Amino acid sequence: MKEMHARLRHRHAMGELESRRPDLAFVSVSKDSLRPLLADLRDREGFTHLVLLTAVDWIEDNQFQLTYLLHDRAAPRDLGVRVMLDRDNPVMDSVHDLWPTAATYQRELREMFGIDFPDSPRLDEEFILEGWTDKPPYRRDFDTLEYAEKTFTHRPGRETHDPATYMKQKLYPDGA
Amino acid sequence: MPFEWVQIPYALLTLFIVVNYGLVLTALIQKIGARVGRRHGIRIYQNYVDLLKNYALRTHITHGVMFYLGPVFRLTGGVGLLLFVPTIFGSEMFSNLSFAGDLILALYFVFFGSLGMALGAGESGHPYSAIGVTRGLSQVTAAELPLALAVFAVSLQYETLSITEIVAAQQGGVTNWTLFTNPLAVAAAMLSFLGSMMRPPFDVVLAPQEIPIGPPTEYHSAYLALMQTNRVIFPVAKVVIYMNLFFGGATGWGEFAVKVFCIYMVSVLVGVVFPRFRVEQSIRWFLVWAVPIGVLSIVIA
Amino acid sequence: MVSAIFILAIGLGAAFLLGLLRDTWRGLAYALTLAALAAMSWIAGSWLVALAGGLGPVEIRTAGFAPPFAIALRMGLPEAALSLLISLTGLLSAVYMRGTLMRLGRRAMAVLLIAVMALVGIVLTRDAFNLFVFLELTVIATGGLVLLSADPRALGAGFKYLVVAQVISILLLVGVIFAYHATGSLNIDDMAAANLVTLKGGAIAFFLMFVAVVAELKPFPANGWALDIYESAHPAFSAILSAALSAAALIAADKMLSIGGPEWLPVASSLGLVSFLGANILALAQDNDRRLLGYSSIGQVGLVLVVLGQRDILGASTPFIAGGLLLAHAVAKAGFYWLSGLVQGRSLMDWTALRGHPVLIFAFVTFVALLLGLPPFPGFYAKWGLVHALAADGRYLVLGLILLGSLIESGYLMRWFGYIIKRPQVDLPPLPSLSKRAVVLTAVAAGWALGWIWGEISGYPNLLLSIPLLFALGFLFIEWLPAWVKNLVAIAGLGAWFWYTFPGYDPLHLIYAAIILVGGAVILVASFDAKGRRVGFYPPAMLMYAGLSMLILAQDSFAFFAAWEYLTIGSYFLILRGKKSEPHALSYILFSLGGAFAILAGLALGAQGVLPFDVADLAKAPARLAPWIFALLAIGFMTKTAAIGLHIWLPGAHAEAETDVSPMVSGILLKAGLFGLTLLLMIMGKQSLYGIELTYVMLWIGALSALVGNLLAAFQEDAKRLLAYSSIGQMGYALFGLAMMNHLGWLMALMFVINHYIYKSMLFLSVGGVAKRTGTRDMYRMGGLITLMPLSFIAVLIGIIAVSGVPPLSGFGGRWIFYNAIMSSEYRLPMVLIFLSGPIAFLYLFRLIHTIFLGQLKDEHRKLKEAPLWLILPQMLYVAFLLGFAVVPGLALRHVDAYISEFFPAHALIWDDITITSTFGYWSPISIMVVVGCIFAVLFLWLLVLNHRAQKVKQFNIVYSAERPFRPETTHFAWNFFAPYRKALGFMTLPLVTRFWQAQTDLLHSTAQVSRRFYTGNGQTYAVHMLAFAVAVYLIWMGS
Amino acid sequence: MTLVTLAIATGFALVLIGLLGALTDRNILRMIVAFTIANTGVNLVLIGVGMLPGRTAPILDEAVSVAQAAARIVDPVPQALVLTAIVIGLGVTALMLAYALRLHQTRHSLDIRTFTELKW
Amino acid sequence: MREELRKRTVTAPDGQTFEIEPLKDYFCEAQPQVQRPAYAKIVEDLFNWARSESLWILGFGTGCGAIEMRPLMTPRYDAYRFGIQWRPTPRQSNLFVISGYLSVKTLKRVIRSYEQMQGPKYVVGLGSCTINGGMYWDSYNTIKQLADYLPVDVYIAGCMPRPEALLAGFEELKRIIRAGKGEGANRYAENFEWYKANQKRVIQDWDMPDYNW
Repeated sequence: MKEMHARLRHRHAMGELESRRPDLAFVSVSKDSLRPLLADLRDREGFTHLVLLTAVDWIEDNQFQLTYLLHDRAAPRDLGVRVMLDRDNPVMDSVHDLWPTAATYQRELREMFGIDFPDSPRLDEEFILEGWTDKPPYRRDFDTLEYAEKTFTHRPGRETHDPATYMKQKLYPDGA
Repeated sequence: MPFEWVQIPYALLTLFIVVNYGLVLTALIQKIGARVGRRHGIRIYQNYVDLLKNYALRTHITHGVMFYLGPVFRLTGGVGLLLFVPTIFGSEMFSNLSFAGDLILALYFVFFGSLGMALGAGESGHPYSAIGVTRGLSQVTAAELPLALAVFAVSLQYETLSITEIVAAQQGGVTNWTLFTNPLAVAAAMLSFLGSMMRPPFDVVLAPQEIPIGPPTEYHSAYLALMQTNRVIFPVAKVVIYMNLFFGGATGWGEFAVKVFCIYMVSVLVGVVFPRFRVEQSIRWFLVWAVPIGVLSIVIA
Repeated sequence: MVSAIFILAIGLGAAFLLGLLRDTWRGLAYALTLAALAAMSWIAGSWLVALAGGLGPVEIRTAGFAPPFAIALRMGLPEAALSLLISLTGLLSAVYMRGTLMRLGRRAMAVLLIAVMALVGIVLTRDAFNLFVFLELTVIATGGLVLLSADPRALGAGFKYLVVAQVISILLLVGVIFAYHATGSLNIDDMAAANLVTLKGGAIAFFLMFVAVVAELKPFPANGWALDIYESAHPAFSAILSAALSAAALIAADKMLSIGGPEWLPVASSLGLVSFLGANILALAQDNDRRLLGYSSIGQVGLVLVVLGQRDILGASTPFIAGGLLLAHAVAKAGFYWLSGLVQGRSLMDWTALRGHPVLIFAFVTFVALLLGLPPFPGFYAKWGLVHALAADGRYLVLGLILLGSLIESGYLMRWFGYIIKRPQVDLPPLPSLSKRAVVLTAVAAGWALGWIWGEISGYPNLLLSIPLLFALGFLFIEWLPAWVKNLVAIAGLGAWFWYTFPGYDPLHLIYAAIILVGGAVILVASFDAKGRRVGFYPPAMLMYAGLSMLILAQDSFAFFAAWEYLTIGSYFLILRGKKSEPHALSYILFSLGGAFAILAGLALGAQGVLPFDVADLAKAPARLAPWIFALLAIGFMTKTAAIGLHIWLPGAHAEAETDVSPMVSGILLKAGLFGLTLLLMIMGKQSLYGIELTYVMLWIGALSALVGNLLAAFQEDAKRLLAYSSIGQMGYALFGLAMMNHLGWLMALMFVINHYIYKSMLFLSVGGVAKRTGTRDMYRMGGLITLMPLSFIAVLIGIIAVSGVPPLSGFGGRWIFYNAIMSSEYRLPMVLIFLSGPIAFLYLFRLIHTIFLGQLKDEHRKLKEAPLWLILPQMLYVAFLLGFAVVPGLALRHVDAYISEFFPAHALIWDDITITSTFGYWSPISIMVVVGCIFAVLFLWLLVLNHRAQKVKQFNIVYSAERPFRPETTHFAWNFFAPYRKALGFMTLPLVTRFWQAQTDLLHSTAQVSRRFYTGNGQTYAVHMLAFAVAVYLIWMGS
Repeated sequence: MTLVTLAIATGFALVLIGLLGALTDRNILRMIVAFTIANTGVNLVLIGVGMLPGRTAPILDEAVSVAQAAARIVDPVPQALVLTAIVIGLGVTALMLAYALRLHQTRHSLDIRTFTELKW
Repeated sequence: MREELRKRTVTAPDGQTFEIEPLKDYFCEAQPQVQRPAYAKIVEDLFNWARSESLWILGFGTGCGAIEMRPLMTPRYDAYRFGIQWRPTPRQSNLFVISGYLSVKTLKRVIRSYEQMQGPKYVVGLGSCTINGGMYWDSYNTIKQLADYLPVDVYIAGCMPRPEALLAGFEELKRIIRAGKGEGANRYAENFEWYKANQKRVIQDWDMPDYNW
């Protein structure tokens, strides 16, 4: 992993390697150097498999973080490549030409986070939600409770308990 | 054999007995299947309840005339098949309406119900119905062949096509049964029998998990009830033919009940053991295993 | 009577006279030319009339001396006929070439006159040297006339011709002088009398003369020069070259043969055969019309040469046969060349210009028929006689090669006709010239007249005069009437003929007669649907019916075979009318003609030269030949029933035919084959060849046909193709039944005859109606039509129940009899195939009804209407009949049953009140119908009581795994319907037979393509060919 | 070797030479000449065949009376034939020359190999 | 709305053009009717008994609760002996077990399947999610009360309810049916407007006919 990172640093602008396990590490790259890096990883370093593509909404930093998790079957080892996007202009290059499966992930991200991947196939088709009109629900500024209360009728009389205190109360009602 | 009016109530009586016998028999068979899986299985009267419930449903839809008539064709096929075959040997009462035709009539009338049913299912416009029908038809082409050969061998053996005469020739001891006098033909016929009973390994036609039960996908309520009625008559009628041709027929209702049960059980025993064939697999199976036996039986006959 | 020498004198004199005229008086010169040619024709004609009236041949001695001191001419019947042919061709060509002749002036006219005169001279002269002179004159005149052509390439062609002609003339002259030296005479008869070939040096002299004369026939392959002329010369001159020069050269060859004696006959035959076969094969690869016609000419001349070579067995009938072939060829070929002058392009495709000109199309058809020897033209009588003579004498190789060559010839001619009718029309309309058209039509008239004459002198009842044929031909004259009127006439005609012939039928023939005449009339009811005039439909349709009705009435083999040819031709034209039917019609006609030739050969073998020959006398055929006769006839008939191996024409032909034609060619035409087979088996019974029983082979063929036909039907996407393949299967069943050779097998076959007619006609009509409304024949594009086309649905429903043999409809009767039949037969193994194919019928039948009428209705079909009334009406008649026939099959069958008992007394059925009993089982159609009906009615009422309030829903209201369908196309399960079945048994549907026949035709075509390179276009090479040919002839002669 | 044989042999030799020339030389004019030679050869053969040694030409004049003719003159028929043949040969040669002229005018070539546009 | 469901213009084989409105032309628009018991009480009682003893469940697992249904078919619980069995098609089923949480997307399919079942038909809500949303109470995509959308006959509480609880629930349903109170289909028809309004409020791209026959 380390050697590979050292090797790749010469060619690609990339951050430090964050090692989690001997066979799992993460690295951050800039938006522009992602594609060449991914292509390199896929074609030369043996990371042939895109395990997943997912996003995190860092609303405080006004950024989206994309994580491309790659897998090297031969080694076996995993590498997560992270990219930060501007939350106000969430556009990213599509990688469906590298891994056709990426198109599906990108559809999901488009629907759930509103991140755009131009030219990705069937990007604007409904993925999980049907007829969704509100803001993308995985964005952290989307208030799901408020939405649920507005949309669905709730059965009155529902209580919420903290499981720990509730069970304590149930099991030891006398407070012992 | 001339027609007399009294044959009609007799025929109805046969029908009544066979319907009840079939309802109980199929439930029993299901129970046996369940016991193989260590379950209790359905109650022995469950079929009556299901039938009653389906007749008692309040809403119905129809996709068109043929859809409506499909179950009617189906049950007509079953009832007709039963009544064209003499049930009890030596009984004027229960030789039914067999004056209308011989073995050939019975064999060809088998298709009457299937054809009508297929047409009705076809009109529902459901692709699964059509897929089920194609599977059924494809399979039947190969599955019926050994039976046809066996029947041919048996009719050559007895030099008659009349079922009554074939049964008559087998009287006078177990060793006179075709089973023993012409074992090859019976073997071929029984293999064919497996293919026609809609049980594993030849039940890809219905394939509930894949093409929700095939042709009857759209059928419900009274339509389904008619088809259920047929499901209890038709196999029995078919088994009756086998019984008459190969197992000496029946001289009384007791013998009838036992023999039908035993023959029916053959397909059940095979069915609980084997998984399902795809259509082309079953076609090949019949052509490779069953047909040569049939061919042998007519060559030797 | 004007002396025949005046023919020559007038020609020569007029030519000299023309030279005296002023060049500017072209009108006068042309009039003089025409007058001279007319006079020559008149003299020849008057001689012909006189000689035909019984006058003996007349010797004309020039200068008053007897030969050898002077040249002798002879005017006999053949000479008169050919002189007339030559001078008439000259006259008509002169008329045709009016423009060219007027442009070129008197010299051209003089050369034309010389040419005609010289050709007549060749015909008349009995002097060898004189023959040489006339031949040289012909060469010179030809050299001049070639230049008439506007085609600049003709110049080169003419020169090549002269080069070769020089070689020929050298050979001839040397031959003549040595012959003279040997015999001391130049007179041909003297030479013959002196037995030239036996004299010292005489043989080689004769050889040289013979080769030179034969070379004038442009024998294959030493004929490149001639083809170039055919291709480039003025068409009217090509007409002269092909018709007149060939005729003259043939009679010259005949004269030579009379010198050479029997020793040279085989040589002539072989040369003729090589020419006939070779030229026809090479013609296959031709794209240029005139060159193709040239090849055809060479082939035809070769055929006549064969006839001349067979004169030892033909004897007195030689002139009749050779003349028939020659005149038919001459008229047709002259007509073709004249016609080609009207067509502006030179590719075969450019003849599509004729489309839309029915008269010209009719002319083309007439010429093709003349060339192919189809009845009622002279070639038919000639081939009939020739084949019988050959067969009687055991010359099977010659016989086979002649038939093969004829088949190849029909291949390219019919293909050409198909192009004309079907290929995209070129934008070069035929020339409007009236005089040229008149010339072409004269040839047409001459062709028909020859047909009549040959009919009169043939010794058979004149084919042209039979009532059904005249009725059919009559439709040519009422083509201008609207279709419905013609349809009425046609139906009335069929009905009347049935009524008129009714008393003469025995039960067996009655069944066929009823199907053909009454059944044909019922199908014609559907033809009322056609709008407009429907030009070109009724004559062929009625020709087919005429052939069919004559077939079942035929007593002697000649009438039988002629009827067979009629129905083949008629049906071919009918099939060709379909939209994309061109290749299928071609394969149909080729298989049919091949089959017809097999029948012809079989009949000829059976007759052993005894003519007229009663078909029933086949039973007396010598035991040595009987199995071969049987096999040939069976193969011939089985091409018509499309038995496996010979079936590949059927699917396309039936599927692509028009809506009302499909039932005719399927429901009715196929029965012709069955009728033939019935007759054959009835007369000849069981035959064994090399220890194999032929009926047993037929049993296998029938079973295989049933299996493969049914299997292939199950995999079709095209509804009409499906029905067509199903016909193959059904015919297989019928063949199987017949081949069982027992009582019930025959009864079953006859029941199939009736049933197949009804349900196949019905199904073709209803499917045709649906296809008409939906605009497609692909079943997967249809679907859900039941509510829109309920009557069509009912017809198909009843049809498929009947086909599948499910009780209670009439198909079951067939199956019941079938089972009883195989019980009484000793054959076991083929049954397995039949048993297998039975249930397969369900596959395609269900597919037919499901994918068309059930399932999902398509967007664009939502507003369809029921099929047209006129299509529905006959279907409903059929439905009624099927139901009736199901209840009382005895009405039709018990008489047949009794009739069959005459042949197979065992196992007859017993027809009680309501029960039909066989040796093995019993069956009561009425009881079955009543029982099934009662049960059905009771259950239906019961369901109605329970479900009467059922909500009618629409087509997408189906459970769809909680989803819902979006498009009917993607919801209708129809395409590749039996995919699992294909997986299991698809290997049996590999187009092996198609590949086999394709390989045969490919082989022929590539042979043609490769061997045509032989003609390099170099004049010297052609001359070398000629010399090599001479050497080859020498070798053949030495060898024989 | 008699004169007759010599004449016939020469004739055949000429024929062969002519044919050979006609079949091998590409030039149309030379072909025509070759054919003329061959024709001459044929004519010579004709004469040779009709020749009877020691007899005179078949001309009835004072030298040969009608009565003696049969014994004194050679067979007149070949002579007549030769005359005719020469005439015809002349005609054909003329025609061929005319063709050659036209061919040269239109195609500007006398090579027989150039006129192969019609073939197959 | 999906492309296929919009109006389209088609050309017939004979050349005339016309419009197709898929939702009208391809789907039945009739409203469901209330079907009251039609026979004498004793007959209806018999029928109700038969209905209760022959519960055919639609084999449609809508949520995670479906995992608890499988054991019912095993030897351990063997629901078949109570006349319960699973059918693969809604046409032949008369009991719809909503097994657990129900997302809006699934709700659409559930409504369709429910409406395709033939009456009398019953709905059992399985698990807390069908009662008040359960652990998905604040989810933007899960319905909170099944009864808003379908006429529920029995709720079986729990997260998850064990198979025994399911059996108990089915026994409860049988009692209700035998008492003649299993008239959910009629309630649905009677309050059709209300149900539809609720359904359409959450299913924002309503692209099916109002009643799925």
